[in-house]
Amino acid sequence: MTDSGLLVANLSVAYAGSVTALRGVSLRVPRGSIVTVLGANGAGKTTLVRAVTGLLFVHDGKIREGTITFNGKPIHTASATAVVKHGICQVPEGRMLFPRLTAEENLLCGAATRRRSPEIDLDLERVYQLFPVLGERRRQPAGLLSGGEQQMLAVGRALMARPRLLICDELSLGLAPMVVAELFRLLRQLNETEEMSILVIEQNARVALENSHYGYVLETGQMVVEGDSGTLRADPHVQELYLGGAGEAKAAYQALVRQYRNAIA
Amino acid sequence: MTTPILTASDVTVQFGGLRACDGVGFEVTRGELFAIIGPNGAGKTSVLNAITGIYRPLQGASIVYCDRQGRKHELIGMKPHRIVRLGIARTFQNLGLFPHLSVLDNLMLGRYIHQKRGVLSTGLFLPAAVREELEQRESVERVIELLEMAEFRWEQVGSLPYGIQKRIELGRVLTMEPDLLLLDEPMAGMSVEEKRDILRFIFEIQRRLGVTVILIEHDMAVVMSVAERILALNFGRPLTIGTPEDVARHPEVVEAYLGANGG
Amino acid sequence: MPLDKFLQLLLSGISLGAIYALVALGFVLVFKATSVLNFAHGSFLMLAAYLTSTLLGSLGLPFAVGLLVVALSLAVLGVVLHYTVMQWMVGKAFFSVVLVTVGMEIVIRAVILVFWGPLERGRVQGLPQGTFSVGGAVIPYVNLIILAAAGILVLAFLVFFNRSRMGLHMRAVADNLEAATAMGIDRNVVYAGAWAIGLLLAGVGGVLYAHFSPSVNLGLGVIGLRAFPAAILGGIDSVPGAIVGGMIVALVENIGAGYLGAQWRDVIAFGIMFLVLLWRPSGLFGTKELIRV
Amino acid sequence: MRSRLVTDYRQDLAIFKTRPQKVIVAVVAGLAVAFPFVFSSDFTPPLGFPWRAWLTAANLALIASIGAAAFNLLLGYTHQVSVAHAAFLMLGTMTAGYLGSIHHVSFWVILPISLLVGAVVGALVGLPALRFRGLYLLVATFGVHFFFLQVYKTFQTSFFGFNAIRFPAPEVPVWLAQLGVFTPDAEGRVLIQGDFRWYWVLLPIAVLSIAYMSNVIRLREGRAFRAIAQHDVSASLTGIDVTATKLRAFAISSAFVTMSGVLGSYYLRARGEDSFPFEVVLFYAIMVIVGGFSSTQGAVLGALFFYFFPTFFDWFRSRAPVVRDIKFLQAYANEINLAGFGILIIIVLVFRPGGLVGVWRSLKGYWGRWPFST
Repeated sequence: MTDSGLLVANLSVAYAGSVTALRGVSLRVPRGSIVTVLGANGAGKTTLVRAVTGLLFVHDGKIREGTITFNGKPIHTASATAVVKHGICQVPEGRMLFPRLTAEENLLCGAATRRRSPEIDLDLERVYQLFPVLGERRRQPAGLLSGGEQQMLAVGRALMARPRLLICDELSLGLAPMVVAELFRLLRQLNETEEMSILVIEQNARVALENSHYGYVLETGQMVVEGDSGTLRADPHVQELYLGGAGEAKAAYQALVRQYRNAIA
Repeated sequence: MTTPILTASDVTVQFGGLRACDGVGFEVTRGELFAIIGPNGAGKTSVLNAITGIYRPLQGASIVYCDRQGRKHELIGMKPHRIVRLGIARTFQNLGLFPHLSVLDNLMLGRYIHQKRGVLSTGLFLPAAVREELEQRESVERVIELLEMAEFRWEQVGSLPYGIQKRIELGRVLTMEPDLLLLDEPMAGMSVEEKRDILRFIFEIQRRLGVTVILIEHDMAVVMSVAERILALNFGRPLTIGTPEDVARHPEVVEAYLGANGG
Repeated sequence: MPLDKFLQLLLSGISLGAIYALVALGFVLVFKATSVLNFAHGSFLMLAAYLTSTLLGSLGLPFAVGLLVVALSLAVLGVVLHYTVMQWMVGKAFFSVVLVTVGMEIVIRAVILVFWGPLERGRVQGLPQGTFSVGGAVIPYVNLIILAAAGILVLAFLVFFNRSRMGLHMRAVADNLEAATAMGIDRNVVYAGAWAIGLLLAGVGGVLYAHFSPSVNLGLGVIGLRAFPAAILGGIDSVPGAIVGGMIVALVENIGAGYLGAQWRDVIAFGIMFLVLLWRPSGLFGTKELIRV
Repeated sequence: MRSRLVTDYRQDLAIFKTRPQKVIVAVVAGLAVAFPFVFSSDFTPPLGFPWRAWLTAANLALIASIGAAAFNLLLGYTHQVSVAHAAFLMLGTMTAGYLGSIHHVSFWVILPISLLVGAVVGALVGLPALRFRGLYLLVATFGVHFFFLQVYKTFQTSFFGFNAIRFPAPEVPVWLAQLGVFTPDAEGRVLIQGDFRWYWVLLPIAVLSIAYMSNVIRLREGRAFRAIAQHDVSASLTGIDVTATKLRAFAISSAFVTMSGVLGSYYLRARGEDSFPFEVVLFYAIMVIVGGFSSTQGAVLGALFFYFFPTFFDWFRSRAPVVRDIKFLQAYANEINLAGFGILIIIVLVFRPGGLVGVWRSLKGYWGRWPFST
């Protein structure tokens, strides 16, 4: 039971002013696996991340129901600091770097909860090995790095916490396809060599499913589908997240257009 | 034929070293539904911000708007509130509503440009000010009815669900009675059913007011079905302009959307 | 002769500037790390000055010991204030938070009245007195020591802020609170630390000012508010801005008041700030878009 | 109340819409009329409880409520943090001093003039100041305060020497005096003197001023004020000229503060440079916040609280049984009053961020749900 990974059970979250963002969401990230949660803008993906990492309070959100446990220990009441100490760290949506701190200082902030030790310096070197470009630009303010470099920095910063579960929120956002592919290759490598569990929250369904073992689809605050990544790719809900969407929806929109075009004409 | 309602050429917006949009140009015909697509960060919203005067494009850019009387206005260098008064209204990606005001107040603000009474007559509660307020209130109530929002009239906007807020924002641009409507992802995060409601609403406005619509939208199914012409952007640069069929076949567009697949 | 006067004003202005820089630095630090505009900052300086007048003036403690005691007491006061009062104000409307510090200012003023009474107290003479002259200007030794002490403390602060782990966490919180929280940085610890150091700097400023000013009185609270124009002129979220701003305000004010008359001090200090703001609306070194009030 | 059937939108424009509201207004109006009669009587309450002092406090509160409402218009609705408040009180005093004390212009003429002067100067000050945002505006207006203070000192010494400016008691206008309600003095004039008469001057002025401001806030311009405060980009995209609107708010606010400065000068009869310490603006801020942010009733409640609480606290400290025997409290009377006030502010802000209006609303909510409340 101690190695059961992340378990989210029947989670409901609401923000101040009674807007319900998640309704009865359940999810499992077994140890050593890559799991993805797909969904469009506003489906509740980031709320899920905030709930797991203890950051809901920043946005006046509250867990109304349900539990979150990590390796058997409940974490839904834990502070953000405690969650990081439990071994969960995130690459937040929009990267959320410290733009005025240098790249290296950003990385050191990732190790904020760890005790001071020479190991931190070793980990710093390891990040520079993974992302040589960060090593070159370690003295530059993070705000001046390019989009891709910033995303690498965000990943590196999370790795500095030595997480057992890494949560990546919208890793692919605004990045060139090449960079996205490179980042995901790295995540898979970390997963294989270090048995790091990874939760990938994505809008880009294609990339996410190619690089994960298991997937969920979140739609307006509820899980609508789950399954092996391979099988999910054929699912109509997932198809809708692809270019062009599912045939059904498109046909419905087109019918609407015809109806009104005729009315105007 | 008629002159285009909006002609943009060589619009470049720069922040520090980053070019949010780079040499974008297009024409929008009166009455048309024009769509702008592109991946996140492609510069779609920057184009709208340049049109509405929030961003100042670099030298050489030109955005000419032709109003209902046929007069032409260069929008670059004009203050946003002046541009709005020419008959251009827009919605925001992350909602441009005033969350602590009631639904009614938000919609009444849409009538702001159509009201004339200043602080003197409203403060003294002069009959003229009261009459004007009542007239505008009636026209707002018609929109409330159209959007089926009578029950929320007095609620604070911020306490309502996201989908309703999106609808209120559309309601507000409707009360403004614009000629050119800029919609920034009005359907983000919605289910197919809700998207159809919004589309129905857009068509309804077009039919009633004959407005021209520029739509930014992520959902390809929507864009490919409803847009008459599409401008595709990527990394701030224009890829192509054309009918949905042309754009869908354009190799660079396919690459921008499917590129990650290739690895 | 006019040149002598100018030199005199310039040199005493530099010592004053060192104190202003110190005070502005504490003010900016609290603002940067906790987003609180501390209206009571000046009264903390005043409190420190009164403590100095008792410890060094009446009790005759050596300068170094007195400085240490006053600075540490204020640092402790900062931590206590955070956990008893300010902690509850986190995330509240900006102006409510400002007014809580106004409430603190009123209480401190009352406390000073109770313990020290309304009469002003003389200049504290805990440092070697006497003067020397440079090019016609007469400089008290005290001014030199003040300059040195303030300079050392500013340097120590810069090292702490830029090199230490706590300093790093403070800068992280100031830069992006949500991200800092996501990385597991406990904001309460950072806030308490910022209050402690902010008040410590105000405290040292108070000790030094008690040696500089002709008297210790209830007007010092307003003098302490010089942190405002100094910090704003530099850019309210900028550490180097606070230092440069403190220097500029002190110099312009001291020289201006020397020629125009002391009653113009306030007008000059805020006037120079106003002019700088018209030229650069977010100060010399400030970030463009700052918090919305 | 929410689901009330709207038959005529005119009903929605009324300030007091529902029956309970109307009842409350009637009660408050009744109390306001009875108040001066009761508290100018010779009744002596036991335990040295203050009696006539309440009328003085009420008059001061009426003057302050205009200033507080004006402050609230700017801070609470437009979210422009200006601390040049005391500066405009000084402007009022200077206007009254120059016109009234030197040129003997009637008090009743000075009042509208002061509104105009306040609006014009407010706009002039606002013009450069509104380039700054948030904190920078706050501290820039801080500078305005010190500038006005210097101007005031110069004004006072050049026209009045080193003494405070003294103001004559205003007269009741001739046509009103002839109504026969008043008994004229030996010279055939009716002077406005004493708390009882002043109350009847201040009450209508305060009511009208506050009604004007709340009308502005409720209707077109006020919506624009509130819109700017929440989302200025979006506001400009609904056609609101953000700068002009801010300036308008600044001018209105300054106008009424200036007028309340005139009222204060005439009521208190003498004003000197130490009548305008910087704390004055903080006191107004306290009224607004303690009363309840973004609420005109709040500003009024805050002003009442600000003058009534010290009256009560002073009694409590010096005359209340048991407490009056504590030597320390008597030895440091003013200091304790000050500290008590400071602590109260902190407590209110920490525990009741909604202010007095918030307390009132939650009480109302409680009774509104009765008997289902828990």
